[in-house]
Amino acid sequence: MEKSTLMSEGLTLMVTGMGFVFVFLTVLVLVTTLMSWIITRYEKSVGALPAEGIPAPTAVLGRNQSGQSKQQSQSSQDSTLLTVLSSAVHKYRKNK
Amino acid sequence: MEKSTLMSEGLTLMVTGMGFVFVFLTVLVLVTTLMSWIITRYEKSVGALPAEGIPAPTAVLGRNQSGQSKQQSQSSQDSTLLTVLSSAVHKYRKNK
Amino acid sequence: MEKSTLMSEGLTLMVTGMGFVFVFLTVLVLVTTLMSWIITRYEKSVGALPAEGIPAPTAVLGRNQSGQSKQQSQSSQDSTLLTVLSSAVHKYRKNK
Amino acid sequence: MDKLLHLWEATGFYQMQPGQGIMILIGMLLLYLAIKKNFEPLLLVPIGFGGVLANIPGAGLAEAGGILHLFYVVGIESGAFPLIIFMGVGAMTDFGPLLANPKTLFLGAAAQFGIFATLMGAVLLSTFGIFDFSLADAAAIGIIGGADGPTSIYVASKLAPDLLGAIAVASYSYMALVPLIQPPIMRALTNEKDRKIRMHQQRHVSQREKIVFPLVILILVALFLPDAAPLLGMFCFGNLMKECAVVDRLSNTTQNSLINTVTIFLGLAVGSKLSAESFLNQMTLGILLLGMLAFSIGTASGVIMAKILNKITKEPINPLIGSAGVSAVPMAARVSNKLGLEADKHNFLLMHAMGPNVAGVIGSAVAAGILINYAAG
Amino acid sequence: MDKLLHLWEATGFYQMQPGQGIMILIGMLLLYLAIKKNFEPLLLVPIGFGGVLANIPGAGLAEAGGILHLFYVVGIESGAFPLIIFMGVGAMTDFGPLLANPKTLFLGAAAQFGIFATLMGAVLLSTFGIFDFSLADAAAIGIIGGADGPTSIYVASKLAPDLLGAIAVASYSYMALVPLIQPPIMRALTNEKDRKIRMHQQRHVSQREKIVFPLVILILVALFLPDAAPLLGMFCFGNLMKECAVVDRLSNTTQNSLINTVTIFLGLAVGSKLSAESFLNQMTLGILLLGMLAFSIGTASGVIMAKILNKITKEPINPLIGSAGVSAVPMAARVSNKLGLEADKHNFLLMHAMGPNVAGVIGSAVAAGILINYAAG
Amino acid sequence: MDKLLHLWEATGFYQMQPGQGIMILIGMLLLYLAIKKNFEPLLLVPIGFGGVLANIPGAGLAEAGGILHLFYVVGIESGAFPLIIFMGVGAMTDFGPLLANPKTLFLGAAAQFGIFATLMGAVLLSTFGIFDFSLADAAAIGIIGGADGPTSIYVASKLAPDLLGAIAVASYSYMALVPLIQPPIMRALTNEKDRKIRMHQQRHVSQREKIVFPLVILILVALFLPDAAPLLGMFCFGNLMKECAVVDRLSNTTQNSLINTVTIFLGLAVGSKLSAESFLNQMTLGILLLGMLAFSIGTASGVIMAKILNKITKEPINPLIGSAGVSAVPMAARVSNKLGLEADKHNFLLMHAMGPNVAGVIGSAVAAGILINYAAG
Ligand code: NA
Ligand code: NA
Ligand code: NA
Repeated sequence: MEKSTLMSEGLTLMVTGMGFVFVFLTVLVLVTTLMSWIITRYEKSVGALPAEGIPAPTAVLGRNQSGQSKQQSQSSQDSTLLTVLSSAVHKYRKNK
Repeated sequence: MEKSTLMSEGLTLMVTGMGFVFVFLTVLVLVTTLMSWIITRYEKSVGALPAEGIPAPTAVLGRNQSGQSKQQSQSSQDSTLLTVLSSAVHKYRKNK
Repeated sequence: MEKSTLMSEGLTLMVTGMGFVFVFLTVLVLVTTLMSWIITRYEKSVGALPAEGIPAPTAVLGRNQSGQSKQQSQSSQDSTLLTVLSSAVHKYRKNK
Repeated sequence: MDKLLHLWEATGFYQMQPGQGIMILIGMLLLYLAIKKNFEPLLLVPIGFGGVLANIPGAGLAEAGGILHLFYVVGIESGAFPLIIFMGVGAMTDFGPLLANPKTLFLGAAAQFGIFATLMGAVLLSTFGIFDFSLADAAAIGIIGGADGPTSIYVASKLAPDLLGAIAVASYSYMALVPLIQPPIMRALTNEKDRKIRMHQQRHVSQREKIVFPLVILILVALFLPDAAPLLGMFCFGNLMKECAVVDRLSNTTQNSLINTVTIFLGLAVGSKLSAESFLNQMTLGILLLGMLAFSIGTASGVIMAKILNKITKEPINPLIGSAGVSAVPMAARVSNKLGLEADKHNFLLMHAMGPNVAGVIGSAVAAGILINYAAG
Repeated sequence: MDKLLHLWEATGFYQMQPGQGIMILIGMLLLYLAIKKNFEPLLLVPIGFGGVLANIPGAGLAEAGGILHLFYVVGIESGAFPLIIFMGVGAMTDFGPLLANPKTLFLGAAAQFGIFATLMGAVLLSTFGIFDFSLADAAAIGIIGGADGPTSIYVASKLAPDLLGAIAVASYSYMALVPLIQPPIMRALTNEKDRKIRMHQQRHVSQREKIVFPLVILILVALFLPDAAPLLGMFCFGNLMKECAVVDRLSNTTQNSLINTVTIFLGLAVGSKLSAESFLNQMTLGILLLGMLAFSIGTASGVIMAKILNKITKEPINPLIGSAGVSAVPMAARVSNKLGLEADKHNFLLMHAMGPNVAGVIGSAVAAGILINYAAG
Repeated sequence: MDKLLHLWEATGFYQMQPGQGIMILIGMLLLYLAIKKNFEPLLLVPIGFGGVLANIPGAGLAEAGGILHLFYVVGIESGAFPLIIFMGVGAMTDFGPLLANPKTLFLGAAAQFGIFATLMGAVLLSTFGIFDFSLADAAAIGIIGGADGPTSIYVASKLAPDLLGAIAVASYSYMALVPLIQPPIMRALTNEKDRKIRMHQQRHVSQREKIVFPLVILILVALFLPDAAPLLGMFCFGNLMKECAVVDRLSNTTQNSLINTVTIFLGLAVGSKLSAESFLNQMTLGILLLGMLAFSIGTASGVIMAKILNKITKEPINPLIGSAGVSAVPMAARVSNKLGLEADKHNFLLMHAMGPNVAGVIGSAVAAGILINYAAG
């Protein structure tokens, strides 16, 4: 690449690049503001996220919560703890 | 593959497949019943699994339980906790 | 490889190998002793490792300790716990 | 100016094809179902997100050199991810209820009829020219009836990689729908009296039995069906690690960070198969219909087998636990329990239904072995 | 005797080249800075150690067949490691402060000027014949100004693999130096009154907004800049896993064992690029100088943009939070907070600075997409 | 009917060869020893299970395309798994007792004579035509005397991949048997007075020494024996991560989920080398015999060196700690402690024996480097 080409390429990249970053983030500001406005309105009628967002046991990974499995084992305790904690977080956020 | 071949192949696969599943699981029922019978008889004389099933420190991975290592560290606490828990589980099962 | 060559190769390897192990570990003994001597002298003037050895939050991985993140979540609790524990270990060692 | 044009041509606005747009919406729908409706979120969140990523125009994430394609080749084409997940599932499985009542294995066997009937259905649809499924395709579709995610993905990756996306999505979606799909079928096939049957309390199963059992399965697999060895071998390995109590370190890692890590990458890799070309066609419709059929037939077969067993054996068997034979652990067992409680509020079937539930996992892995042996052979 | 000679010729004493010795010392220096001075230890300990290992004469750890080379090929050349780290960073990021005040995204945009100005600087130095950087090299050097380790490594691996070692080292070193680099620039561009500006308390952001936001970014990336899809896609995926609350298992593993494991191997793999040939040359000097320039310009642009915004908008914005737009999460935000407290001991800016701080991560990932599209195209 | 025949021909009953049956029994024996007798269960459970899987007739799990073969190629052939394990072992090692008494490094050196004497033994057996071991085979067998699993596997994968299965099995089995193998030798070489020697209490070792020590080893490796750089480099890296205290996140993951995950796959991959052809031959018998010899000679050399040191140095050294120089951490040290307590119930040798114990790890890694340099060169 010739030196002058490199120079003009660099200049173009600087201008278009910086321009693009601003275009993208401006659009993101607009869309985010719109999103927040919609969600805030929506939540005025339905309330904040209900407790149903909490993970329920599933068919592939949630087995250790079921049946006669070692309820005493670290792993199931952890998972219970996690559920309790995330439930607490949710309730805390809801009440705030 | 011709349509008729596909049809007959499908039929064969259905019949042999389903048959095989039943054969396999029937054998499994028989062998499992036999196994449980043998083990139950055996345990009447020797008792249920003794505490020696508990993991002992080993030459590759068990080092953190030894020597001057950070006894206070999370990992060794965990491992101690695990040992204690699994020991408790074993005793619980034995006493049941 | 002829049998006699194999034999002489084996002998050479045994002698040079064992020799090398001793050379290496002898050098290690000397350098280690020197290192301990230097560090012990150095620490007489500056004291043992100060608390600044404790991990501080960093730009790539330490985010969960910052901002409005789920302070209640397992992971940040763990990391706080780790910091507290390793801080305790450090102080313990320092006071010893 | 050329370069500005180049930048414009690189945008999604310029490159987006209708199919990609639709697939992105489908990915978003999966995310909605997973997050809002709790449809198997552990798999459908990564699959849905991977599906969106795979269809970003011009990004090529699911094409050679793309990161999702890499995850697919490394983890699914090689067979490693589904097998590692299966090992983890083994390490989370308790065979206690099955060992207490080995006859429930027959329920797990019967429920696999869903797989083979659906295979036959797919073959029939092809014969009548409605779809164009090969025998391997039909087998891969049938396995949806196994109600077991990693088994479905493993079989599809061997027999019909092009259909893998649709098969995995159908498999996990229907597993999530088990509480809706099964009850009507179960009610239709049982009467009030059947549903009130109380089962005897299970005997205590010793730890030694639990340790030997995975080895028994392993030996039988070696003798009868080597083609099921990868799936059942890894499953039994995970279970042995859990039960033997001397490698708790390994078992705990398997049940936690290892299976979680692999689940993330498995999901993203499956998402890479949700490209417009391979998903937006008539076949996907067929797969969704046949998958539903498979679940329904499996449920019915399990219940009918339970009624037959109840006639044959002395010990009473509540037919409601038959439906749990499809696997979909532990939801199918919970459905059995729920319907039992509806009929008689003191009739707890959960532990009894766990037997056929895990039997269903073994049963569909055996079926998978047969299908791979026959259809790939 | 031949064999003894062979053994002697295999020692480091015999084989060591001066460059290797110097690189080993540089690796030790990095370890010293990481351990003693707390320079980004999570990365610089593995990078420094990897640098030493890579330069052990005759061991060939960084050459074909060597273990560090293997880590490099598997993890960095494929793009997998930086992307997985980015997913983990996403799972640790809280977009709350950004959502409470979306205007701070402009600060994250402005601070990226550091990237493009530095690129231009590198091009100028080449034009004047002082260095010999190609456009791709210049772009890879500029990204140091993004103040984001995995982004730098990802871009460098695509555009200038030979410079990767120096770029990664510069990137992490300057991030560690943020508390030294930024304050003088921030003080020079603001007056006492500016620094005392108090910002309004942030509104509460609902969980629903936090769940939808990563999907919004994803859609915009798909429409506007597919080349940023790998980085921002994985980032948003990690964040969605964290916020959606139904896959906490996966999110926890991502934030802990997964990101830790990948960090270790990423660091060692970067270290493999610290060979004498590719590090001990004039270019590294240029990279270090230009990297410092990038951080400084980015900081200044952020502060200036904050002053402009403060003029335009009704809500007061303290210009000190502009510098946080370079990212370097969370240190840049802490620097803003510290300077705010210096000016007025009740002026807590930390939460306000977290907005531009995470905006800077998005901004530099967007810039990375543009650079890869343009310079590799 | 053809297909039925095909299914029958696919069963293990039809395909099983006698060798495979025997190997399955051997795998089961390993599982029994691991689970019931606590023979190094963390490795022998995966190895034993992998050995069974590898010999399932017709399943081809250990052949090209099989999952165990994949684990072998990815993890062992590349050298990655043993090196990662070694990093984890480093992160679990405390050099404190060694630093308090560096002379114990000589015990770790002396015990390596077991390696070289066994190598010579293998060469002699070949010379007399009893076995047919090459020099590389002999070196790989000798390393069993290093009493260090990952080192054995690493060396065998470089020098004699065909013998890897037998070497790994011998290595871990004999490590498990250390409490049986060592005491008679230790008793034979010491008298009551020797065993009653009390050692001085160890000085306090500062954290700074512990941080610098792995770097010292690294530098010496770079200067003296680059061929030991992969093993000792990763070992020192793990140890530095643990001791430097600024990367506890990484160190904890290394010591837990990372080493556990790799251990599982390493074990399965080693199991893939337990095929009938490569295991059921005279060589395996030779390996088992020579491995036992290696452990015994190593133990004896350590004890004798301790007696010599005791004569030379002022500080008393109990010869019982010499046997710990073979490594087999921490069991060999416990054996020393036990025999010390037998002689004098107040003579606690555990901490003193930890010095030679970890010195043995360094010693055998050095020996491994020499063997690879010489025998592969
Ligand atoms: Na099933
Ligand atoms: Na940035
Ligand atoms: Na050793």
